[in-house]
This record gives sequence, structure tokens and C-alpha cells, in this order.
Amino acid sequence: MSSIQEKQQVLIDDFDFIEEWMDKYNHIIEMGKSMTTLSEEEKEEDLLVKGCQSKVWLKAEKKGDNVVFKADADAIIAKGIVAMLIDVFSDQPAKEVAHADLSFLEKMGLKDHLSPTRANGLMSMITQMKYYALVFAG
Amino acid sequence: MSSIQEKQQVLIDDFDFIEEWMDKYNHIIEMGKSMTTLSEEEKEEDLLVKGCQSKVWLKAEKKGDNVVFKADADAIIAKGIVAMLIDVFSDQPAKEVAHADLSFLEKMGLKDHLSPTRANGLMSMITQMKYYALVFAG
Amino acid sequence: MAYNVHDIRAQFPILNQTIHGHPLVYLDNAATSQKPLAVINAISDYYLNYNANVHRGVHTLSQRATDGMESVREQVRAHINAKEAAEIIFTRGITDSINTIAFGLSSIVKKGQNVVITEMEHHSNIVPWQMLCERTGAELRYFPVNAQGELVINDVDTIIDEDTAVVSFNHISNALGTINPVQLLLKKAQSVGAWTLVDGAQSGPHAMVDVQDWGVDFFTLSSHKMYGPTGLGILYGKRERLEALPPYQGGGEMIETVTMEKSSYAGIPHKFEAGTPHIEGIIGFGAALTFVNELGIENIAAHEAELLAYAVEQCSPIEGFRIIGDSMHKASVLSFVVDGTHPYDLGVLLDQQGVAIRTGQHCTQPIMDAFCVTGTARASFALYNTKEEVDLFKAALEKAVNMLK
Amino acid sequence: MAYNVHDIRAQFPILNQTIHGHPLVYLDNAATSQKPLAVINAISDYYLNYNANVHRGVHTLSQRATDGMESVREQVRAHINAKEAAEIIFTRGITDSINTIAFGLSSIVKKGQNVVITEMEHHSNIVPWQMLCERTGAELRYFPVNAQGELVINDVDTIIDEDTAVVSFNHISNALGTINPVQLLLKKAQSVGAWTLVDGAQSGPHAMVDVQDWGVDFFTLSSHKMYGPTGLGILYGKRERLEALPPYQGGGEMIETVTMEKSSYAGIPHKFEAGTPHIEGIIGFGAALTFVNELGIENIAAHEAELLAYAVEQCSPIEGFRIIGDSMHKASVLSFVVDGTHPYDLGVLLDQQGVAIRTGQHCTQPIMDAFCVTGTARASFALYNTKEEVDLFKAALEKAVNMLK
Ligand SMILES: Cc1ncc(COP(=O)(O)O)c(C=O)c1O
Ligand SMILES: Cc1ncc(COP(=O)(O)O)c(C=O)c1O
Repeated sequence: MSSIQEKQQVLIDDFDFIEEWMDKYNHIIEMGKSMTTLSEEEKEEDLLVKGCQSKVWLKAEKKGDNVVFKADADAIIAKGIVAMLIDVFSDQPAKEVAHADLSFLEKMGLKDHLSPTRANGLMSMITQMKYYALVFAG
Repeated sequence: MSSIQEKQQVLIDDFDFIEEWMDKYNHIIEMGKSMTTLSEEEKEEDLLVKGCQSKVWLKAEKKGDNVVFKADADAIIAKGIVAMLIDVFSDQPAKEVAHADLSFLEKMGLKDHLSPTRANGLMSMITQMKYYALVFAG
Repeated sequence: MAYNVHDIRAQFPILNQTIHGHPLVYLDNAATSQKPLAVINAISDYYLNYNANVHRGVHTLSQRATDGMESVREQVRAHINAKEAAEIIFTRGITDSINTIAFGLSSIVKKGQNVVITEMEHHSNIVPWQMLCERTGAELRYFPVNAQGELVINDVDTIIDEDTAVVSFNHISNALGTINPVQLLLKKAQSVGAWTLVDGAQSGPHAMVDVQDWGVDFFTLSSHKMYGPTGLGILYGKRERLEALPPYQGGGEMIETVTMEKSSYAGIPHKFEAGTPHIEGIIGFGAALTFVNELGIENIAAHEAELLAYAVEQCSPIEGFRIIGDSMHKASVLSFVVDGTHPYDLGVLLDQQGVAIRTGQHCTQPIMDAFCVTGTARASFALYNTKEEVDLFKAALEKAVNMLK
Repeated sequence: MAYNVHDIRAQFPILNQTIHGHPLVYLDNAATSQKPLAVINAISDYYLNYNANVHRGVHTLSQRATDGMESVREQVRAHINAKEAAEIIFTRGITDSINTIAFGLSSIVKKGQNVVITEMEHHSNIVPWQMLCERTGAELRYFPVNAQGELVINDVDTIIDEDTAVVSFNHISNALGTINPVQLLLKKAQSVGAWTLVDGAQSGPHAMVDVQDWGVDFFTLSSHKMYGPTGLGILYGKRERLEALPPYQGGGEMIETVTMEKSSYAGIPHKFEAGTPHIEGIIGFGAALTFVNELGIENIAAHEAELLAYAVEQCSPIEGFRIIGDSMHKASVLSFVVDGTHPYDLGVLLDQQGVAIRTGQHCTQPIMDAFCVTGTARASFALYNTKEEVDLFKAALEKAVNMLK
């Protein structure tokens, strides 16, 4: 099992353990609150992820073969979601991130709650992450 | 009973007498065939009644207080319908034509068969007749 | 007849469902309304019994469909008291209606003239005019909005002047709920001979409008916001104004004759109705109008006003709760922020509790900018909402705020 | 799976009625098709369960409606084999689609250039180009039609030349039924770098189209002719072509940011989808596509070809019966006159016998002029028509002709 898959499994288990969806959201909110965020200067216009109703900044850096993500958001749930994604995908091999399987979202039950439409930006965030990873992977 | 009303009643009775609608159409076609038509020179562009699928020319003349209609059409059913209307409204006092009641169409059952839509032009013909009559009535 | 909201709700089966285990509380009515059975049945009935293409067909189904469509045109005429049915044009929606007019004015509005809108317009009453101004070189002006969310009209005489070619504004704001002083603005616009348009997106479901009384040139409604089907708008235009405009789209139905060299256009309304119309939508909208008029718009508005007042009263104690747009003259819309939370977070957590509100900019970015908010949360009420729903909304909001702070 | 037309008819309850005491024989399918229960139910289901405004809503109903709409976009993409779903734009109809493109080309087409159509176009593929030519000073040219109702393309190299900016024509003629040599014309158009558009109004229900295989820039379909709801069209456009065009209408959904001074536009498809979409229509159209694809367009086309051949065989002996448009390559349309009778009279008398055909010019006046007829009578077949209906049609036609002669 790759490290990405392991991290996904941890998320799935965490989410499975929490019964009520409001509590799952509490968990997402906590992740958002504890995420390392961007400084005001780092929040550049061109880091904004398109298609989110809240502002989400996503920054990617190359570290060897790995891709490292940093992010911020003005809404706390969006922040929590991007924190979750960073937890799974940051500091992982760019190649793997680029081609990572996304079924964990479904397994977490997230897809029903955050459908891949324009408003919540979940898919936009992932697309953007994969896009960076693809570029870095060469 | 005015002359217009009498003529309408004749039509209603005629139509009532014929049972089958195909036969009623035969009657309309016969009226069309026996109508005095316009000469080719008389068929001027500006006599065309708008809103008929076939071409219908309608000509009106003043004769004392009366209005006299002449008409032609390139489709025989349209011709029959306009012949019927001429039978009722031609050579009648302009004032009466302008304000004539149209319930005879309903009584003839015509409205169900020739609904007042763009295609058949029944209403356009009547509107045009009433318009001429109104102008002549002053 | 007493207003019995529980009987009314029985006409809207969609309301009777649970979302994430909670009863649905649908408070996104300013975005779109739900449809009563009468409308759903009218659509089915149309397709089950008399669907056909209209106008040029001599066969029975085509005539029935045409009669159905044209009788709705007459119904709309009566509803807004237009002079004649030919002044009622069926469009794709309000956006389509406004673009039709803004396009039509391209060779009428000149450089040196100006177009006046307000700061609280929906994008569909901003962007078409920006495009018109770009095409013509005219200037775009607007009435600003005060802290209550009301138009500032002290300066009306400097904003609308002799060079004003067009004045276009909404009757009721979808972002704030403000009811604007239509007649005052129209009077001023008319005094300088401007073309006038009122966007009735939010008046349709909440207020009676008499276009002749207003004397407005153009007025537009959206079916889907008035309990009718999607994909349909109404554009009312005074005959002489419509006749003065060139057609917008070319195609079937809108022409008198076509040769390869030249076409001549039909009269109104057909000149502005190119192509096969949205017949089903028109028939469904007729049923929606009947439904609304049987209840009575005044009764509906009174019911909604009660809900709005109750919601304001219930929510005001919540810490940080701030209404965006608290004019004395409001309809049905409660737009708000809770300091220290993001509207998006509120929307997500309310949804988890079954409560559907809208969050964001409501396609009214300039007024959001004016209020220095990135967006608001908006609860908007319709004829089927109840006080119990307001209670559920308030409880859900409190819970969400507690989680977020 | 055998093609069982009687099972299929059970899906179309509207067919099971009498008109003037006779069983309805609906042969006006080229004007609009009837809708299967699957479509009617999809519409009801939408309004009964998940109606909401799309895209910007975070609440569940809005997400369901958005998912429903966007999954149909993907379904359409697959159906015509577009490269990406963003190349599929929802419009009001074919008329709207073609106007969108013709308007978008206003500042691209120049005086000295020409726009090429054919003599057998529907008005909606003539008038928008006449308007474009009027705006730009470009010249409108067309391929003439021969006595069989086929395009005369010997002169292709003089008609389409280095100055040709646009080539736009229909795949299948609604007036004649002719299937045009799409690929030949496209190849020539592409060789001179022209923008290309194919009007698929009549291909939608009768033929499979692969837009990438064709390499066409724009392709447009009409929902109501393909067993789907009214008020909806599809506009396919190649990404780079769509991106090169300015937006058509301004409003909600189509913008990225709006200030009072300036707006920036969203990417495709949203740039061309201003305003609330016809969500219900889109959902219903998805059900129609599923229905059609389950039967298989090839099977449908084969069934219709059989009916057409049978109808030609049955009607030809009638004295004076003359087919307008008898190309070897035809789909579903039998356009005819009976010498000594007027099409309008035929239409009325057929209707009295329960048979619905269309009469008149079919919004194709130039081709009527070319054939020197004031109009034709047109029987057009769909997937639910039967040989027995052709028999009824033929008997009714004979009776009508006898009455009229
Ligand atoms: C070939 C052709 N093009 C265009 C159209 C126009 O389609 P719509 O009326 O749906 O815009 C039609 C249908 O009437 C047609 O048959
Ligand atoms: C005030 C106002 N104007 C215009 C619109 C646009 O209406 P539509 O999306 O139906 O074109 C809306 C609805 O979103 C609105 O609320």
C-alpha cells in the first residue's frame, strides 16, 4: 500500500468512526483550524482555485520527486477540505499524486455531501492539485 | 331579426342539416366553387389577407350605407369560407357588419374545426371585413 | 378565503422530503420556486394530449397547442394589464428579455448619451448594458445604495439627465429584498424621454404590477421564479416601442417573406419570437398564473411579509447576525451575514440540517462590493413556507454558528 | 432485439386518441416529435423531487439539479462524440444556436468575404446570415438545388472560394428530406479555412453524427424534434472556435467578475449560457437521448426508411401526386403536391380524417420558390409510425383529392 493510500485509509476510518454528519463536519472544521495557512503576502490572485464559492488559495512546490502543497481559504469548511486533501497528497511523489485514485472520497461518503459541482470546489481543488503534480512529474 | 342574422341562421340550419363533417366540407367547397371571383388584374398584393396559409384576396366597396365584398383564394376551402362570410356580410349596412356578432361560427361548429389560429385565417378574414366596414361606416 | 398554508403545501410534493435525515426547509425561493401539482400536471397533460408545433399547422393538435399557447399570452396580458396580447413576448428568461432590448437599442443609443441602472442590479441587468455601452460608446451610470440597501435618489436630476437614453432597474432586489420606488424613477425617466425597462424577476411572485399604470416601456418576468417551468421568460413591451426596435434573432415564425436576397419581418409579437417556442413552458406558466391568482398575490405577499418579520425577530438575537438590506420596503428576502463566519460555511451546515438557503453573491457582485461583503447568506420565502420552518431555520442557524465560532 | 413498433407506441399515450372521430395518425414529426413516457416522467420526477436553481447553490437540491444537468451535458457529448463536455452548450433551440454563432462572427467576418449556405435551408439558417451580411457587408451565397432536390455542387470551387468566411448548411432538409453530402462540403470549407456549421435539426432524430469525425466547428440539435421537451437546443462548438467568439448574451452564470465598470467572462460552456438554464428541459432531453439510444438510431432510421418507401409506393398511383424532393438519399420526409389541389386544402381534409400532416412552406420559402410551388403537403415519419398508419394516410389522401377535384 502506498503512503497515499494509507493516508486515505486513515481518513476513511476516521470518518467511519464518526457517526453523525454534523460531527464529521466538526472534524473537517477542526482540520481547517489546525492547518498551516498562507501568509497574507502569499495569497496571490493566481493561486486562487477557480470554481469555489469561497476563496481557496493553493500553492505547490517541488521537493525532489515530491510535490508539497500549502493552502488557505476564507471559509472554514473549504479550509478543512483542502487540509484533508493536503494531508493525503502533500509531500508525496508527484507522479503518484497525478494519477491518484479518488474513490476514497466516495468511501468517506463525501461525494454525497459535497457533490462535484461548481459551488463547493472539491473537484476544482483536486483537479488543480493533480494539474500541479502532472507538471512537476514532467 | 336583421338580414345579417337571417343569413347566419340559414347557414346554421344548413350546417345542422348535414351530419358528417366531410360533407360539411363538401358544402364549403361547393360554395367556394360557385363564388364570383376576382379577375387576375384585381388580385392586387395589398388585398391579401394576412395570416392565412393560402392566399386570400378581399376587396371591399362602399354602396350607399352598405359594404360590398368580393374575394378570391388560391385554396378552395379558404375560398369556400370567404364565400360563406361574403354571403352573410356583403351588401349589408357597414355599421352592422362592423359590430356583427360572431356567435354563428360557434353555432355552426366551425370554431372547433377552424380554430382562430394563424394558419386558417378565418379570424383574419373577419377582422379584415370588419375593419373595412368600420372605415366605411365612418 | 383564509390562507391555509398546510393545504397549499399539499400542492407541492417536493417539500415533503428529508435531506440528510431532516425535513426539507426550502428557503431558496428567490433563486427559483417550487412548482405546484397544477403546473406539473399541465405539462404532462400537454405532452399526453395535445403536443404539436404551433402557428402554421392546420391539423387539430397544432391548433390546440396554438390555442393553448395564445390563451396564455392573453392571460399574461390580463395579469399585468397590458393593452394588447401582441405586446406580450415569450422569451427564454429575464436574461434573454433584457439582452433582446439592449441589442435592439444598439443603433438607437448614441455616444454622448447615457444608460442608467442601479448598484443593486442582477448581473443580467448590468452586463447587457455594459455591452451596449461598449458597442455604442454611451456611458453607464448608476444610482448608489445607502446603508439600508435603498436607492439614493437625491441626485436623481444629475444622474438622469437630458442625455439619458435608457433607464433600467429592478422592481425588487433579489440580493436585498428592497422594493424600489418604481413610479418615481419612471416619471423622471419619462420626463427626459428615456426608454424604460423594469426587471420584474422578484416582483412576479410577490407583487401585482400594472404596466399601463406605470407607463413603463418594457417589463420582464421569469416563469421559474413564479411557480412555472424553467426556460421561459415574459417580455412586455409597448407596441410602439417594440415596433421601433429591430428584431433580435432571425429564423422561423419571425418573418413575413424570405428570399435569398432579403427577408421582411412579421409584426409583433412574432418579430421577436424566432424559432419554435417553448410551448410546454408557456402552457405550464399559464397554470402557474392561475394558481397564483387563485391564492391572490396580495394574500401571498401578506403571508410572506409575516414570515419575513418573524424570521427577523427570531434571528436578530444571534450574536453577530447582521441583515444586509433592511429597508422599510422589503419583500420576502432575508439577506444576512453572521460576523466571524463565512456564508458558504453557513450554507453547508444549514444544508446538513435540511435547510436550503442560498449563499454567495446572488449574481449581484457590485452591491456585495458596496456592502464590503464577499457574499451573504440569503433565506427567501414563498407562498408555501411556514413559521415552523422559520423556527427550524433559526435553530439550524444557531447550531451552525456555534460550530463555526 | 427486434424493433417492435407496437410496444414502442405504448410509450406514447398521445397517439392513442381520436381526432374528429378517427384514430390520430401523427405524421408531422419533422415539425415536432411526440414525447415518450420516459421523458414526461423525467420532467415530473424533476419537479416532484429535486427542482432547484443550479451551479451556485451549496444545498442538496441545487447540487442534485446541477448533477442532473451536468450529467446530460456529458451524455450529449458522448452522443455526438465531442471531445469534452465543455463544448456542449445548452441553448433555446436551433434558431438560438445559429443566431449565437452568427452574432459572434460579427467582428470576425469582413466586407469582401462571403457566407455560403444552400437554397434548401430553413429560415433559421438563412435569416441570421442575412443579418450578419447586413452588419458586415459580406456577401451571401448559396448552393442551388436540382430537380431531385439535391444540392448542385459541381460549382463548389466557385461558390466556396478563398474569401469564404462561413459555410453553414443542414445535414437533412426538413422540406425535402434530402441528406446532404456533409463531409464533401465540410472538406472544401475547411480547405479554405472557413468557419463551418451544420444544422442538425433533422439529423438528430434520424442519424448518428460524430462531430470529431466530421471535424465541423459547430453543430446544433433541437430537443423537441428528438423526443425531448420544448425550449431547448444543443450547440456543439470546438473549444478553440468557441473561445475565439465573444459571448452572445450578458447576465448571470456567464461572468467571472462584475464591477460597475467592467465584467470579465467565464470560460466555456458558461460564457454562452447566460441566465438560469432550462434545467427541466435538459433533464428531459437526457431521458429522450437514453430512450432513442436504447432503440438505436440505426434501427429507427431503418424503420422510417421502410415507412417512407412504402408511402411512396402507396401514394404514387394517385393522379397528380408529385413528390417534391426525390433524392436517392433521403430521410423520413415525404413532401408532395397533388396537381390541381392546394396543400392547405389537403391538410384540412386529412385532419378531418384524423391524419396530421404539415402544409405550407415549412419555413423554407426559397426552396419552395425554386420548385415553383406555393407550398407542399408533408408527411414525416418517426420511430412510432406504422404501415397501417401509412394506409390510413393514403386512404385519407385519396378521399381528399376526390373531394377537391
Ligand atoms: C432544418 C431545420 N433547421 C432549423 C429548424 C429550427 O428549429 P427550432 O424551431 O427548434 O429553432 C428546423 C425546425 O423547424 C429545421 O427543420
Ligand atoms: C432581480 C433579478 N433579475 C434577473 C434575474 C435573472 O433571471 P433569469 O436567470 O431567469 O434570466 C434574476 C434571477 O436570478 C433576478 O433575481
